[in-house]
Amino acid sequence: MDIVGFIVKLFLSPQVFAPIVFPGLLTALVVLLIIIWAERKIAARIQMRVGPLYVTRHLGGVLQMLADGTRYMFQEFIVPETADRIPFIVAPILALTLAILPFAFIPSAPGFSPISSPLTLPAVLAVISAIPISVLLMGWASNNKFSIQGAVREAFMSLGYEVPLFISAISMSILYGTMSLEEMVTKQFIPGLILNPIAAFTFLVSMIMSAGKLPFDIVEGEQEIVAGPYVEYTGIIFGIGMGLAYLKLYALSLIYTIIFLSGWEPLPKLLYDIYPGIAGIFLFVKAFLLMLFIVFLRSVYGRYRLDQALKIGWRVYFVLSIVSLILSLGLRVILNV
Amino acid sequence: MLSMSSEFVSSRLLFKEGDESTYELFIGPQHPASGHMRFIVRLKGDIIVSVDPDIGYVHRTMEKLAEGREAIKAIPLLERLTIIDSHNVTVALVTALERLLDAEPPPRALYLRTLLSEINRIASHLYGMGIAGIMLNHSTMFMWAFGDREVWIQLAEELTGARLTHTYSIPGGVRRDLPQGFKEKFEKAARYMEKRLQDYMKIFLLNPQIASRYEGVGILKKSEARRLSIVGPNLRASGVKYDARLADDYGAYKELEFEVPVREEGDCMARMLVRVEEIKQSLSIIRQVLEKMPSGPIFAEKYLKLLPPKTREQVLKTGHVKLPGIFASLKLPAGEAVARAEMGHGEIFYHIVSDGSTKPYRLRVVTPSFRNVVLFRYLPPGHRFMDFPAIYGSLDYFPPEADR
Amino acid sequence: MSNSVKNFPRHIEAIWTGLKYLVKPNRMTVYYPEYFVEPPEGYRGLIRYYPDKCIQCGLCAMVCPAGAMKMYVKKGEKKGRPGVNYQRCIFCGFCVDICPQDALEMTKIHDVAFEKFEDLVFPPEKMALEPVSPALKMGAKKVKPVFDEERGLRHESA
Amino acid sequence: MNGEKPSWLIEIVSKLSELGIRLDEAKNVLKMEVAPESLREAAKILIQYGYDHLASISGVDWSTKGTIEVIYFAESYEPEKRGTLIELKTATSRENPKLPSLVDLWPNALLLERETWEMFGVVFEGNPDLRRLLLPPDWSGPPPLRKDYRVVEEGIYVEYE
Repeated sequence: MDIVGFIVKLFLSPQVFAPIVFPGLLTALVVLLIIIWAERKIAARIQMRVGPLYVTRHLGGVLQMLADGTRYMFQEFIVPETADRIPFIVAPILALTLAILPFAFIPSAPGFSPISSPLTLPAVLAVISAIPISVLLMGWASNNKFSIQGAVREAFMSLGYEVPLFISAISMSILYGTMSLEEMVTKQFIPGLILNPIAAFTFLVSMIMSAGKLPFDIVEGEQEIVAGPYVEYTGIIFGIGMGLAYLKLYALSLIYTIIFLSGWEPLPKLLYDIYPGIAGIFLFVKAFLLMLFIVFLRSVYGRYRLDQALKIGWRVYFVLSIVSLILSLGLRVILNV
Repeated sequence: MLSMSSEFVSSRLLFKEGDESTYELFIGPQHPASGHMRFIVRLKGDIIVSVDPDIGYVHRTMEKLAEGREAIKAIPLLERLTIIDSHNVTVALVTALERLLDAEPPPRALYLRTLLSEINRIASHLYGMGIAGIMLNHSTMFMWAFGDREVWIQLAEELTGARLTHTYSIPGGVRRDLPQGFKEKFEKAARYMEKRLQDYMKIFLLNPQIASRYEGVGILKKSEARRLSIVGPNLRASGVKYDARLADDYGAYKELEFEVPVREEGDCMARMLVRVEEIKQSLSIIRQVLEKMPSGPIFAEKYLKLLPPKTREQVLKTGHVKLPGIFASLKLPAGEAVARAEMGHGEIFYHIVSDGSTKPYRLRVVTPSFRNVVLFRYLPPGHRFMDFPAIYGSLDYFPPEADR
Repeated sequence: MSNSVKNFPRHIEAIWTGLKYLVKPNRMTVYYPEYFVEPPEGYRGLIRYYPDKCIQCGLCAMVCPAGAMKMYVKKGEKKGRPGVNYQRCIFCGFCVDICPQDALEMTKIHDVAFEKFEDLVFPPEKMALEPVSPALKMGAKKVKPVFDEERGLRHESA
Repeated sequence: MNGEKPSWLIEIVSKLSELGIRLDEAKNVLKMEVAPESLREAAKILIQYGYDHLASISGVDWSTKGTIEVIYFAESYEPEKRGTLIELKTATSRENPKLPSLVDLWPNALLLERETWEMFGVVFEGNPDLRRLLLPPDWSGPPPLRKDYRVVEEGIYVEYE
């Protein structure tokens, strides 16, 4: 087989195509641009104004984010003297890799998952829960009062939402009897949302907390601590810092769709026969709609106080996730699905 | 009547150094809310130990400038103390000048002054609620408040010809008469505002997330509010029923019925609700003013007779007042005058001393935000660090007005 | 736990209000360079000077609070003519109101811009010309704000 | 003030005139000339009658007479007393003006005294916090609101070609 055929087969294989092209890196970047634009456009529509307009005027300023991205690209990347040089540069790159890693586990069609192992769910959640550590490192390395305050807040917040996130995901895997994302979808004859709504609600709220979207936008509280851990960053690294939250949100909404909204369920047969990689269209559409709703919340809510968010995380959603655990255990026993 | 021991008050007022376990953090001077001021906040963990407001970044030495200019030039100068509530600032200054010059404005001018004062009060409260919203990162409240404020600025523009810096009152009366069709325009704007206030409540003040940030935060007890001479909605939210419109007689407030909204809790939510209530009161005041508006001249006879007969006819016909020549160098009789007015942020106080020349010898102005600054020292200690923006937003503080 | 159950309907109400305005937006802003908002009658914009009516009395320069209106005196002449310095002018309209001959008048043009700082100083000759708004010169459509119960301020073509 | 005087005002007037303070009545402002020594007693009496805070402390620099006059305006929020302001006028020399501080009686005098110190140079003994308030920290000039601090004046005539 000649080299070209080998490369094409390699490129089309699930291990490469899924993480790089379809639900993975390229679509993530495109979704990143579209979602930020959608967030600003939705907020503008509600707030009696126009929103981004002047880049590609007739499309309503869709490529505004591309313009912002190139602007970040050309801005000078300044490393402050007092900053701790190596971790200052490494931390955002570490954060970016950790934010992209989940796409290595997310399947996009039956039999088309990059790493097909029975434990993809805990692996994904473990990778996502590693991101706050790199944000902490960013805050600490910038050696600036505001960024340390931001980093401490990130540490507190990650304790607040990790546990409910994990327990509600685990309770669903108990219900389905499997830890692999791929099998979860095949096992969902009715969407997980209807089977265990408490787990769905808990996972949704802790997903908002983990992505740092309003009303839990506490880490970058720009009214008190300017931009939290990202305050010293300029140029493309600042762009990465800003995009990090949206990448995390995209990964989590993909997982949410797989666990609760029965993933790619109405599978388009003919697409699947041509090439399974692009069959996960409905998975992407559902995840995108979910992101639109989360991003819409920005124009409805303000920001919770740090201790209120932690109190909500521990007192309300931790308890709710335990209840959802018991519910799925009960369902499992009754239905022995 | 020293109901509360003064060392408790002064102990909270003084700026404590604190040992090395306290963490010092600066908020501002480029504060992301309304204007430039800096807070040196000392924290122990997440709890605020003490706050030192460092004001003066937009100090324009208004009192010294007013001493160097003729009396009428002080009006556009002092109007820029609070640009969002400019007529309430100048109405007190003009009342003080009129007490010195003993020129009595005709009743229609008093009604017109009250009309513009209330329009400015609504615009100022909307500005304050917008800033309070963005301090909690609730950008919708910010955009809605500033968008709806545009309606009232447009109404003021139709009446006076300028959006914010109206310079509408002059010693002896006002400069423009009511334009045609003003009443219908106001009626539409008022109904729109009443509908919008319900949306504000649903998305902002009754929103459980915002309520949890405001309720029980920054409680100011009644006695402390009086002792620290707090003014405006912050005072009325702590249970003290005081309003400068009742204390001093300026404008047409004597002939109108309006009640002063008062709440007892004294926390941030009470302050915001008092402002919403005051907007409703202002709407009803304007309705009464537009109904009971007497006809007649809008400029005092004492100065109208100085105009040549032809311009006098033109003024009475077009309703656009022309100033007599002596206004360029108006001689203030020797003496002192004191005046108070109720602005959106609270009570403003003027004390003018004149020695008979055209320039006031000393013009003293104490603005409501200057009297509320002490609250930044007094309220935050003991709260969490993230309560500070909530307290700052609810006090409706305006740095250019405090720094003068 | 208890009050978060009580708050749930209020959360829904807040989100519903947001959705209501997402579906039926009420845009208040105007596309400025394409549309020009026509100010109302008696708007205090740039100042227009009529040299023939002026009796060179200097009252406007004396009353100007910002010291923007100065009397420009030519060599050899005794009385000067008023010229305005828009770096300082605050558009209070005192000069127009005090002029006994109505030689000064305020136009409705307000959106002018200058390349150099010195262009802001208008000697009498320059002040006598009719100011022109760049947006209108570029063919912006005139729009008039109309008060409206539903949308507060609606802009209709004037 | 519509003829008959309310009872509390008569009491205040009688109490304060025992202290040897000259009083007169302007339109709803009770004016008083007070010597610096009896300032604190007058303040205590006023506080007892509900005048529990200051509306303003304003200095006036009479450079010709060589004195700086400091005028205190006491205000009350009670419904029947809010119409009358009480003005306490004290005078100190221009060279080294000194006055007793009233912070412990009227707490809100803290910032007002600080501002008067900065603008006029009047030292309030006992004020624990006399620092820069409005002027820039590196301000070295004389107190600006004094008459000897001149502000540049401008004429209205300008030559041109």
